[in-house]
Order: sequence, then C-alpha cells, then structure tokens
Amino acid sequence: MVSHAIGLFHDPESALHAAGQLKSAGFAQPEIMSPVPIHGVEEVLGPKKSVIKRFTFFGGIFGALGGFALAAGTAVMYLHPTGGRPIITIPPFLIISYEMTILCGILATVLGFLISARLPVFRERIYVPETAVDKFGVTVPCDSDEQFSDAERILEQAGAEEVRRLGDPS
Amino acid sequence: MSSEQKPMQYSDVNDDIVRSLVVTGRKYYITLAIAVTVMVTCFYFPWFYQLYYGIGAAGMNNPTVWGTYLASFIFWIGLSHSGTLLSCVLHITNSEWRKAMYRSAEAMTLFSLLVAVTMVMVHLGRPWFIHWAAPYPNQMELWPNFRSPLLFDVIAITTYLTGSLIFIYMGSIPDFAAVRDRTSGWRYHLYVLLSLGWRGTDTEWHRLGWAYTFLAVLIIPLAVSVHSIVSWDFAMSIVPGLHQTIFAPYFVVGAIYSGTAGIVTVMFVLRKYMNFEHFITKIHFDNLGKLLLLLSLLWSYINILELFTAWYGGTSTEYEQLRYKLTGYYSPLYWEMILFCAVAPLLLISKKIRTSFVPMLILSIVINIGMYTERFLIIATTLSRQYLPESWRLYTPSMVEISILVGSLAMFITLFLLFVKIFPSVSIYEVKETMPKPQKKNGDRSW
Amino acid sequence: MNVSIVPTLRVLRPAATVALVGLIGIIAGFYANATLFTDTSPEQPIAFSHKIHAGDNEVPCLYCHVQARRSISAGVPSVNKCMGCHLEVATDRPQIRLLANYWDTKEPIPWIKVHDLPDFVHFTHKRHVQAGIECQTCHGPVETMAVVSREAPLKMGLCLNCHKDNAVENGTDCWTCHK
Amino acid sequence: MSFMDRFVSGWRKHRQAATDDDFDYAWTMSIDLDRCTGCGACVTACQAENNIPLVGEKELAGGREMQWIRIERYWEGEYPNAKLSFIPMMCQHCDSAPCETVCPVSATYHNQDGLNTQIYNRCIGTRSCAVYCPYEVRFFNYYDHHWPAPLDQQLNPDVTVREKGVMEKCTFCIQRIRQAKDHAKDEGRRVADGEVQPACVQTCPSEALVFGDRKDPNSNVSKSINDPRAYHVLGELNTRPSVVYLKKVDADVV
Repeated sequence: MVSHAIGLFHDPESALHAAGQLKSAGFAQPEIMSPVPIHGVEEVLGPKKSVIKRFTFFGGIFGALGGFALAAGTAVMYLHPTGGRPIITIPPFLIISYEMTILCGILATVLGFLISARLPVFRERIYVPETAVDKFGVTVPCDSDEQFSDAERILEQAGAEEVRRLGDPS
Repeated sequence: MSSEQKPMQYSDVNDDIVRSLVVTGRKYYITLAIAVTVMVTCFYFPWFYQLYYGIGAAGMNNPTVWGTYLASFIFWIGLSHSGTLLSCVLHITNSEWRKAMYRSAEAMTLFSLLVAVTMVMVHLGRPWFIHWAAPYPNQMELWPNFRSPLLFDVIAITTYLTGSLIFIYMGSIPDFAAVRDRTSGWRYHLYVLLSLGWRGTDTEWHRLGWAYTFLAVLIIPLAVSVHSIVSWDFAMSIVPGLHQTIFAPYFVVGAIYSGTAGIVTVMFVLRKYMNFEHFITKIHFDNLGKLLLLLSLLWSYINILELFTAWYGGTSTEYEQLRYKLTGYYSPLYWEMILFCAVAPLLLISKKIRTSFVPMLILSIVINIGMYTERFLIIATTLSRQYLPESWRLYTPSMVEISILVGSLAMFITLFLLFVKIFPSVSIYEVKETMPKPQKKNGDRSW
Repeated sequence: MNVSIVPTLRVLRPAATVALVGLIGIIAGFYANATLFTDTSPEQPIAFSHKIHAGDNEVPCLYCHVQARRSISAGVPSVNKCMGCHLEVATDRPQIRLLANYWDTKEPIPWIKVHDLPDFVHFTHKRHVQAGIECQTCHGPVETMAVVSREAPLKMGLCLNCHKDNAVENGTDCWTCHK
Repeated sequence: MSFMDRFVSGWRKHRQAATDDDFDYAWTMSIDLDRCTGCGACVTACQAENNIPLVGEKELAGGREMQWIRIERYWEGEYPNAKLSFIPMMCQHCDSAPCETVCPVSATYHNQDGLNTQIYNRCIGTRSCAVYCPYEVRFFNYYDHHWPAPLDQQLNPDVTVREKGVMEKCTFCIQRIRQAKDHAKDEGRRVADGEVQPACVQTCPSEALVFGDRKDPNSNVSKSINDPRAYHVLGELNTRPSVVYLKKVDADVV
C-alpha cells in the first residue's frame, strides 16, 4: 500500500531544503504544500512548465476569428442593410472580434488552469489542514516502511516540527 | 502589514477572516433586513408597476427618450471600473498595498455590473424580449445587429461580467480552501465545492500564479474597452454634445474616478464594521487618495478640453449646446458637478486629509454624487437640446425613477452584504504574503 | 486527512436531483403547454367535416374559400354558399338542420378561427394561391380531417424557410410579412 | 475552389455599401414650402390612416405626443411684426440613417423599397434610434393606448396597433405602397407614378406634397427634386434623406 510521509515546517526555507534533500535521496517528486505561494521551488524541484499560456493564446485566436465570423456570418445569413453601410462592415465587427478574443481568452485560461492544476479533485488526495494556515508541508509517497523511515529521518533533519504518515486512499 | 500592538501572525489572519464569515452580529441582520426591504419596496415594486404601465411611468418624453435609467446604468458600470481594473493593474505592477483591499474592490465590480445589467432591463421598453440581443440560433433565423454600439455593449458587458466573476473567484480559491478547513455544516460543503479541492501544493500555486496573471493582462484592455463602448452608445450618434471623440477616454477616466471613490467608501465601511483595522490602514487611504487626486485632475482636464473645442469650433449647434450646458436650465447641476468632482477633490493634496478616514469617506461620497450628476447631465442636457428647436423639451425624473435609483443602491448593498458572508472579503493568502515570512527558529516550538 | 469534492457531491446529490428534476419538469411543462394544451382543433358551432366535403366528395378548396385567389384573406364561405347545396342535399341531418337554423334566422355562423396569425403579420392568400402553392402546404391535409386542426406551427421560421427555398423576390424582407 | 469563389464573390458583394441602385424603388417625397399653408390636414390624415393614438392633453403637455408628421412652427419677431414660418417634419427615410445602425436587434433597417422601416414586433424599446435621429421623428409608446368606443371602429386593419414599449414612426404609408406593388405585380409592371400616395400627400389641399419614385426620371417627384429650390433639412449631416423640401420664396427677400 502506498502511503505518504508528510513533514510540517515552520518556515518555507526549511521546507524547501527538506524537499531538495528528499529529491536528491532518490524519492519520487516531493510536493510542497504551503499557505502562501513560495519562491524558489523551481530551483529545488526542477523547472515547472505551464501550458496555460498556450490555452490563453489559442483561446484568444479562436475568439478573434470566431468573433469576426459570428458578426460577418450572421450579417450575411439575414441581410439587413442599415445606415447605407455594407453588410460586412469591418470596423464594428473588429470590435466584436476584440471582445470575443478576450472572452475566449479568459475562458480558455480557466480551462487551462483547471487542467494543468488538476482541479477539481475527484479522487481523494492527501492533505494537512495546517498547511492552509501557517505550516509548510513537504510530502513524498513511500512504498514501504523503510522508505517512510528514510523520509522521516530526512524531514526531521531538515527541521520538521512533525512528521506524519498518511495513507493514500487509492 | 503594520500593526501597533503586536505583530500579526499567519494564524491570526485565518482567525480574523473566518470570524468575519461565521460570526454574524445583530447589526448585520438589521442592515440586511433594511437593505432588502428598501430594495423590494423602492426597486421591485416601482419596476413591476412600470412593466405593467409602460415606460410612461418614468419621466421621459420625446426628445429626451433616455433618462436616469441610462444615467444609472453608466454610473454603475463606471463604479465597476476600478475594482477589477485597479486590482489587475496593481497585480501586474506587484503593488503590496493592493493585497488587503482588492477582494472587496473586485466584489464591487461584480455587483455594480449586476446592478447595471438590471438597470438595462429597467430601461428597456420591452425587457421580456431582451434575449433578442443575444446571438443564438432561432427559428426566426434572426440575429442581433453587430453594427450597433448597443450590441458592442451587450458583448462587452457580458465579457466583463464573466471576466470579473472568474477573476474574483480564481483569486479566492486558496482562501476558500483555508476557510473550508475551519467551517462545518452547509458552509463546509459550500467551500469544498468552491475550493475545488485546493491543497496549496507548489504545482497548484504555480498554475494559479500564471492563470491569474494572464487573466489580469486580459482584463485590463477589456475594462478599458467596456467603458469606451459605453461611451460610444452616445458618441456614435450625431447629436451635438454627444458626438465627441473625447468621449471614450472621458468615460474611462470618469469610470475609474468614480470607481476609486467607490472603493474608498467600501473600504471605510469594511474597516469600520467588519473590524478589519489590521488589514485596511492609512496607507491604503493615502494611496487611494493620491489616485483620486490624479484622476480628478485628469477628469477636469478632459472637461476643459470638451468645453474648449466646442467653444473654439463654434458651430451653431455645438455652441448652443455649450451655452445651454453652462447657463441653461440644468446649469446648477453642472456647477454642482464641477464643485464636487473638480474642486472638492483638490483637498486631497493634503496628506492629512488623505490619511484621515471620515474626510475621505465624505469626499468619496461627494465625488460619486458629482459623477452621477455628470452622467445625468450628459443625457439630459444634450437630448433636450438637439438640432430642431421645435422639439426642445426639458426632462425631469419622475418619482418612479428616483425610487428605482434608491432601490438600485439598496440592491448593491444587499448583494455586498451577502458577499461578505460568503467570500473571504480580505484575501487570506495575499495578506499573508505581505507579512514578514516565518524565519528559521530551530528548537523553538512556541509558534 | 484527505481532500476531494466527491463526498460533498454525494451530500448534495438529493438537492441536485431535485433541481435537475425541477429543471426538466419546467422544460417539459413548457413544451407540454405549447403542444398539448394549445387548442389546435377547437370545437366549431357546426360539426363541419372537411373530410366529407373536400375529401370524399372532392369539392375543390377554392369552391368555398372563393376569395383566396383574389384577396388577402381566404374567407369563410357565407351561409348562402352552404345553403346553395344544402337546400337540396342531406337536409335531414341534424348538423344541416343547425345550418338551416342559421339560414332562417339570417345570422352568420360564429366559426372559430383555427389558423390565426398574430395581428402584426401580413399574409396574403392571393399571392400564395397565384404562385401555385397548394393549400395543404400550410394547412395540412385538410381533406382528410373530420375536424380541422392546425398542423403547421405557423411560426416565422416556416414562412422564412419556404421563402428562402423558393427564392421569393424580397422574400426575406421584414415588411413583406410584417405590418 | 468553388467554395473560395463563392466566398470571394460573396465577400465582395457584401462589402459594397447599399445604394439606391440596389433597391427596387426609391420612394421620395418633396414638400413645396411655397405651397404649404400649415393647415395640418396631413397630420390628421396620418393620424387616421396609421392607427396613431390620441394621447390626450396631459400626456401631450408631458411631451409624449404621437405625430408621425408634425408642422414645426417658428416665430420670428414680436407682435405685431411677428412672422411665422413652418415646416412639415416627418421621418426623412434617410439612406444613411443613423437610427438604423444603432438598433441592437435590427428592428429598423432599410428595405427593398429604399424605405427606412421599423418592425414593431421586433423592437425591444432601447429608444436609441430616437436618440440618434437628428430630426426627432421617432415616437415611443410610453404605455398601451386605447381608442374610446366609436374610434376603435376606424382602426386601419393593414396597420398594427403598437404595443407599449415600442418605437414607431412614419412609414410613407407602406401599406399603400404594398397594395400598389401588389396590383402592379398582378399586371406584371412597375408601380406607375401617382399610383401610390401616402395619406398626407393624398389629403394635402394645396398639393404641396408630392410622392413618387425617384428612380423614374419622369415622375412628378423627380421633376420637383430637380428644382433649384430643393434642399434637405440638416443636409450637412449627410444622412441622405428621401424627403426633399422646396424652399419658400420669401416675398420680403425677393
């Protein structure tokens, strides 16, 4: 059964240090849980790449083209000549296109965020409520008791106030 | 975050904010009851009467077919402008002082937008057909007219509403998670859903940071475009006094101006009645005061420009419009607006006023009264004096209109009161970010 | 401790079910109201059967609805027209007695309109009959109906599709049909 | 290939601004101010023809009048040297109408007769068209109107009775144009000059109003709009109105 070792730290530096130690000791990728975003995670745990920007970019492009197509297409579908202007009147349709760019960009960003942050959580994941208040948690999955005691040792050496063992529910 | 007595700790922030959600005093219920009562009696009853009777219940007449409803619409849209916009700008520029106030500022955006949309419904002659302004496939094969500035408005406001809602929600996810752990019952389930199972892992923070920044970058141009488009409802016409190129920047500046004043008002109320003295301090009022001063100067500048070009151009219609604005029937309101929006804010030059709470409250309210007058005058003075003198006619709001105006304010207050009990009205994690980081204290377990 | 939104979703399942059922109920009710409870075949003062006249006896539509080819309205035949035949034909039937009663008292028959368009619609039978459109296109197979019922929805989309399919001159101009 | 061709040709076609040439007719009215006596018969005729409600004294004073055509009166000087000038004002059926572009639901647009039209049942009542109209000739139904007992018998069945919350305006009596076109279609010809007359034109005792198709160079209206006295009201706004006024020759000036 897979369980998790979680060490709770008082300050972000120790937590980061512990995570680095765990990683170099050959554990699987540790996770840091914190009440505030902490800086320097990428130096310790390796660079993070986010796909969100691609979502935003392509969402925006889709919105721009879709917005113009919506305005021009619907104008052609039912002809209503107004104000002596052409049916496909470019300047106002560009405004629609602009607004739709932003709308689709926003929606795509949200989608990208949810996908890349793996939210919402359907299958249970381990969690320690203190990490939402003032503790910085570092967790690693442990396959065996030996692994857990290794992890516990590393965490305590790095200054963990407390090390807990949490069963992985899955 | 500075505090006089003892340094704040991370857990204090959680305590304070969970308390603001869970502990509800009698004062809150009384205020809510009053707000709901006023909303129902002053907004919904007159509105239903108007739906039954027709727009004739309002004071509008033939040349002045737009009235206070549209003025209120612009006012509320304007009020919505500094919340999310300011929050985005300050987020991108990494301003520390934003962090304690942005949540309620964004809520202000959201609710004033909702009220603005309701004002559109009130304004329409046949609001039961409002869905025709939305593009959706239908058996009539008819689509809205995408050439219309009013339709730009529909699209822009929908986008802005969606964007603001997502922006405030996304920034609140970590806070919902923090609150979730401390609540029980229906609140617990609500926050479980709202927090989506947020755990605060490094990956989640990283993604949130990116998404949040992208949203901020998208929303800034959106917010500017929204009020430009609102101004085009007027500026795209050929009515003297409305057909002005300066209108888009004028409206944007005016919107941010009245919105910032609105934030000051809301900050004052939150600070006073939600006991957020720790979070909302003189620094915020000082900074907002400086911003207000800058905006008031910009606003005055644009006003002078408008008058000057009309005077210098001197075409008969423009000139008549100018003369009417400065000396005509509505001129007392005009000078009141100048006094409230251009002269009074000059007091903000003194730091003493900027850092004292009650004068700031009074000034912010005065500015918003002035800004409402501005919106009213844009409609009333221009529409009552157009090209053909035969159809010149004055416009006075009827009791129904005034009542709906009061009721819309009550609606805003109601929504806000509900908000402070559901959303953490000060961002927990961002306030923590402004506090000194916990330092290594090996062996000490007292914290 | 673990975190997941699933337990909450479970807790909320009854509420969600109620909401969903309510929503479906509202939508279904809306359609039921539009289809089931709209009276598309009202009871007429005389149980006139198009099946007997137009179907079995093959009386052409335009024999009775004589104005259809030259006016906006197709018109309901006058009692005179009915009595033109029924002074001789089937005079002993109870429904014909009713008809004769109207004839004797010199009163028009208060027929109930089945194909009623809103007041803002301008529909001219003349144009459509002259263009060779079958009556059945819009009115359905009337010759098979003992009691006339409204078959087509008579919504704007119906008119518009036909106008587009047949490339009617100015067929999609609003003022062609609206007034 | 064929799709691209269709796309390109469609794009070209719909990028062209609509002009008179695209329309079947270009209905035009000319108003000779020299002949107009300001009697107001046109106002009454219009009221009767188009189911225009009588709003009553109180609402009239409040500015909710309903008059698709009105006589604008301007006084110059003081009594007894006062001089009155007047001009009948109705929807100008502008070819570049500001009101048309602003309607969010396309309730007002330019139809194939070159008319600026209003579809009452599509209107949602934003009233923006009335704001954008420089001639102030669009009228809003501030409430449901009722016709007292005998008057409801004279309602024109060819014209809708407008609901509250709907904008309305002069249509050049489009129901008559439609009827004339219907007759013409039966006979396979175009509508002849003089065949269709709006109620105001029909009733004008001094024949100041002339109505016709300006695409027909021999029509009366074509002749009268070529008069040197012809002008457009607020012509500088470039709304390209379909109503042409012939200037009054002022005896004092000549």
